[in-house]
Amino acid sequence: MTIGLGHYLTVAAILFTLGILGIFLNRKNVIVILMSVELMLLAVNLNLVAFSTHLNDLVGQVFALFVLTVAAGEAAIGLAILVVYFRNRGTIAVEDINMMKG
Amino acid sequence: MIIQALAFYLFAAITVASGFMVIASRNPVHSVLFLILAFFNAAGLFVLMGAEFLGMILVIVYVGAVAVLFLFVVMMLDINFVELRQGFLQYLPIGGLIGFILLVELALVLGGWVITPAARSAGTDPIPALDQVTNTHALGAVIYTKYIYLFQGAGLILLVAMIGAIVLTLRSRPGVKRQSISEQVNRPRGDAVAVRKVEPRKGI
Amino acid sequence: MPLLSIVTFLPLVGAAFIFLARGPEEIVARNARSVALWTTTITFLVSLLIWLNFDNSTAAFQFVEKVDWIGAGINYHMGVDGISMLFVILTTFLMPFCILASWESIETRVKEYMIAFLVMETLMIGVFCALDLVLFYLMFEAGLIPMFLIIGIWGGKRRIYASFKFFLYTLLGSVLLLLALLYMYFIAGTTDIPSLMKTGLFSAQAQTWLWLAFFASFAVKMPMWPVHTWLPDAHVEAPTAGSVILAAVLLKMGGYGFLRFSLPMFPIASEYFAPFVFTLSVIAIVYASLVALVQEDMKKLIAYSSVAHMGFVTMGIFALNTQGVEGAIFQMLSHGIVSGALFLCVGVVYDRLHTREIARYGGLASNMPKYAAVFMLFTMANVGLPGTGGFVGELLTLVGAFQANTWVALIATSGVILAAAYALYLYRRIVFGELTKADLKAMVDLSPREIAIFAPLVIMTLWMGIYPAPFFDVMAASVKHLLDQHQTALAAAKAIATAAR
Amino acid sequence: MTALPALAPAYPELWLALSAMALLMLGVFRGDGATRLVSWLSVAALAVTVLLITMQPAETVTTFGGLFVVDGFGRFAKVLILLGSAFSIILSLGYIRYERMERFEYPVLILLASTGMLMMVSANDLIALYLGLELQSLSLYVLAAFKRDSGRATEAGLKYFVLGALSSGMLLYGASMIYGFAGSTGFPQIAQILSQGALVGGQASIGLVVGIVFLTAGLAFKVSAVPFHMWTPDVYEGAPTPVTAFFAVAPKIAAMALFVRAILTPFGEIAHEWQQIIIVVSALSMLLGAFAAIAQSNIKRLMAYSSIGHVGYALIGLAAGTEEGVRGILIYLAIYLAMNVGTFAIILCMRQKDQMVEGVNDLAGLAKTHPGMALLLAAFMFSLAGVPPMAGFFGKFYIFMAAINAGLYTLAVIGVLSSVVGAYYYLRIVKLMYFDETAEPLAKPVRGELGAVMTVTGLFTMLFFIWPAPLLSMAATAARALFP
Repeated sequence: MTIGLGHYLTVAAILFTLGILGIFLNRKNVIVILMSVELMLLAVNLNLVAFSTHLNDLVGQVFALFVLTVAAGEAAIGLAILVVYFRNRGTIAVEDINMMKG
Repeated sequence: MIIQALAFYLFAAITVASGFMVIASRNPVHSVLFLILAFFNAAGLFVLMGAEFLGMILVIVYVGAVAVLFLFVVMMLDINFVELRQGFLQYLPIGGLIGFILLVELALVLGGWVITPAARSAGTDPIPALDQVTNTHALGAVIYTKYIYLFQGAGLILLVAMIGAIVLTLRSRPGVKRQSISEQVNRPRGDAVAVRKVEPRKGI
Repeated sequence: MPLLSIVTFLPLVGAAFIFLARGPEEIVARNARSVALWTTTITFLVSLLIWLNFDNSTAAFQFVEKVDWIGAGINYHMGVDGISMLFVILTTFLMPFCILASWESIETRVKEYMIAFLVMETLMIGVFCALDLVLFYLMFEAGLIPMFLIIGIWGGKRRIYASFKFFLYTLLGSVLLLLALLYMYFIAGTTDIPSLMKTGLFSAQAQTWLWLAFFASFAVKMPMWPVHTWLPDAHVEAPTAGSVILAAVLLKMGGYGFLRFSLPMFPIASEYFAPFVFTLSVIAIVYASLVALVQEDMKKLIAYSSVAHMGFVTMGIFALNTQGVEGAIFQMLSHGIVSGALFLCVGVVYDRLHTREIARYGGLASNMPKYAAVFMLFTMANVGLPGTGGFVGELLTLVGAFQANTWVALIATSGVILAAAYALYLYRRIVFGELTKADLKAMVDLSPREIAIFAPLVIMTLWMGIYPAPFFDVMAASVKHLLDQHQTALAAAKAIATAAR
Repeated sequence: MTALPALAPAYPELWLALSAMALLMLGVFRGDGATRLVSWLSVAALAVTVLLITMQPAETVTTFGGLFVVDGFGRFAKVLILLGSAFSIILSLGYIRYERMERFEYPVLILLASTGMLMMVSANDLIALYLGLELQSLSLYVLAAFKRDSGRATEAGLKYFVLGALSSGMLLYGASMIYGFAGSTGFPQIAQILSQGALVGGQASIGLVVGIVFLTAGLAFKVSAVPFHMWTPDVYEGAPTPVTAFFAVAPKIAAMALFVRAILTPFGEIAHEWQQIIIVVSALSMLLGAFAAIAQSNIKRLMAYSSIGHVGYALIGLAAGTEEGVRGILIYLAIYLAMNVGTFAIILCMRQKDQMVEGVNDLAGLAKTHPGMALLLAAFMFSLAGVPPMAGFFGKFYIFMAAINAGLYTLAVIGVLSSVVGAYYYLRIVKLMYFDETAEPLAKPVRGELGAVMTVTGLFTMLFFIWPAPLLSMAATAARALFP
């Protein structure tokens, strides 16, 4: 029972699906949506590192490193927007919007 | 070998389970904690794959910074979480269906994956053997040379994140007392101390 | 000297002058009117130079100008032959009358009105002079903008509905033309019309599709049954001069398009679709005449009569013989003048009473004798009475159609009778009868300005009826060339078909 | 030691990034009072960048180990992007003062976003693509929420952020699959591997196809093509108007250029794998843009749907996948830039009694009160509808030419028919301005620079037909660079 590329890709695929599901299921709760995005990015990183090991190529890890960096920045901006939104509205529910119709 | 497999299954199972709990738990504080757990175990998977540096970074950056930031926001904002849960069940059937289809498709893809030899030989930066060069060293050797462009670009992104966070959330409130060290230090003696002649037995 | 460009862009110069005019509204309006009148008159006089210098003996394009424009085979290419030259003259001839007709009836936003008309004139002349498909399309489509504004701003009660219908119908027709044009460019590597006219460029199957795409555009513009419904609305709501331009020039673009593109470029498809066009034309003639009979609105009645007359034109064109094609061209010219004049006649009484309802009128013969006489002449021309321009065209198209298909000609002849019925019925209800209503009694006869408008039109109508030879001389060579080319192309196609068998 | 990479090809980007930082410092030390100065200096910095780009040699150069490519295609797109950024800074000058959001970070963020866009356009590698995209997106998220005291703006920012992050995630997942199954992240390397027989029986491996699908979905989000367009109307409506103007031009052009390069360079060989997707996306975008806009009463929302439709037209060029198609896209984008900047300049003039208004009906009777503005807006509307002789017609003309040459007849027919439907709602605005009367006319336009911007773009739109050759030949040269 050797653990190969496929195993890691499967874990990543499940995590990615969970991330997308989290976005669609928690349509009101922005914080959980942000966390779901983090899950998706984690899945991508798993993918990249798995491919990197399998292909014996460092580029995948470099890519993953930058994804990590950007994800941190993204989280910061996202939470900042969330905070100003909460200050204006007193809630973080996104669907609570009657000002603009989709 | 068997230990490696066991370790993989342990880490993978916990990662997936806590990933599920992130989106399913009722309390966002719990979500954040499960997110941290997921990150820890993903770091374990990274180490299993030989990407030690990324594993460590994942713990430091995500657990140390991002997750704490999340926790901070969750605790700071006084949010009524009960109403936010509404709609979860409402979307569950359709969402579950979409997720299931997506997963099946991905599984099909991964089941039939073929990496051609051409792709295997395409890599430009082979990973050096771990007993000669550590993973951290190998990454560092390319990031600051070959990928300097990306490194600088990432720096710009962090700059934008910083500007953005400040622009959006920093407010100068009038009437708040602040400490200004330079003002304190530079205050001339005359402002702070007044020498009075005190008459004996009289007080001021 | 680039005569065609001068004629085409002279109105734009006038428009620019009016655009730059500043000052109190009344003075600007007065200046705008006179500048527009002068511009259109000078344009007409200059355009006469084209006719004077025109060489009747050749079918080639004359006064050709070719300048690099977009590149890659798309050039600014202008020129006229015996077919298009007359339409240019028709346009420039009618424009001064349109300006005169709007002299008093347009009171608001005169400056914009005159600019719109002058721009419109440039685009109309451009359509007939363009020898490049892209240039043609540009002028053809751009004409929608000023016409849309003319109907929408200065039109009647339902002007917004009418203007939208006009714009969208025409646009819908012509976007397919655009795709066909691009396909032709792709095959031939150029959009130069003379080069595209060379036979054998397009396979029979391609011709079918291209013909249909062009047909969609021209049929709407013409308009042919069943896509004619925009015309009555647009005519009724447009101001008088707008109706004149619509009926006299814009409708002719469709017929011109058939002659310029469909016949020479897609001869096989034209032959193949001729019965289809015949059917639609005959339906148009009979149906539109019947509908015209029951109209209560003067303009609507004339609009439907236009649809019927255009049916004669398409029938003549697709008869594909000399009489048919020459008759169709002549019919377009005479209809341009006659229908324009009829709309002006409606405009005369509309300016006085502000209604176009036929029932409101009656007995005008007693207090407006001059008007009655003029109206009578144009009604007769509309019916196609010998001695007027209408007769020559209708007769020739019928003769042409008779050679091509007896039944078609036979049914179409009934259209002539119906035309007599609705036109005379209209005339009787307006001009004859008791003059009872007080406001009608107060109406005065034609003013000198109106006489000045009608006199040249009367002369033209009679001239075209009595001595039409100069017009036929101009077009003869070009029509002959067109038909010869058509026959050669058909023969070549048949030869290929038999060889293949 | 490794030699320093050649910096000369990246001078424009370096200059822009450095000047953004310098202006940030200037703003920090001078305070918010210096916003106007910082704005004008930003415009100057953008102008210098354009100059630097035009001074670059004509050939294709790569640097930074092949991560960064400079070619004619990129230069053309970059100039358009920089013009869009410069125009939107100028447009914002009056607005941010009026709406009390005059903070010096605004132009600085636009500069940083522009830097990101230039990086996107020059990206020759999936990692470089991602970083450029994120630099741009993060700046845009902040700009959308820049009016932080307004509920609508922050809501727009939040929505944009959530959907943008989702799309980035999808794009990344696709990128990771492509990396895994092609073995490299560099575009030319991927193309080389694919041509060397990484295809299994003439087909790309299914993992690669899934990667392409996810990548396309992520990019479609960024250009706001159907079915990933949901965020556009809300964000366009909610964001401050100059930010909307910026969103409608520069990022869209950048994303479109990136889309073209990221699809055509690596996957040009396997067009059959992705062409169908692009065709469907393009057709749906055109149709939705045409039909959904009819019912809109807010002009910013209307422009949002209009932009969705226009993306659909531009994507026809990509679906063709030919040099002509790319040329069509570039011409289309250049003209689109002028039309949209002009339209938004006019929207920014819409004021009643010291209050910004955004209703389409507020334009009623404009021809009487502001004849010049009405004429320009009418020209823009006819141009957006693609009626000749306005510039917009030529954009569509070259797009459809590419479609016909590539044999995409159905798509071309859908395109022209939806342009007729689209013409309806553009005409509605002309109708309001020219045919209707108003009870409450708009206030006089306040700022000179808005007038200047709308006049320049308006003249370009109206008079483009007289001498179109320069732009056309530039676009043709630029497109050729992508097909060596």
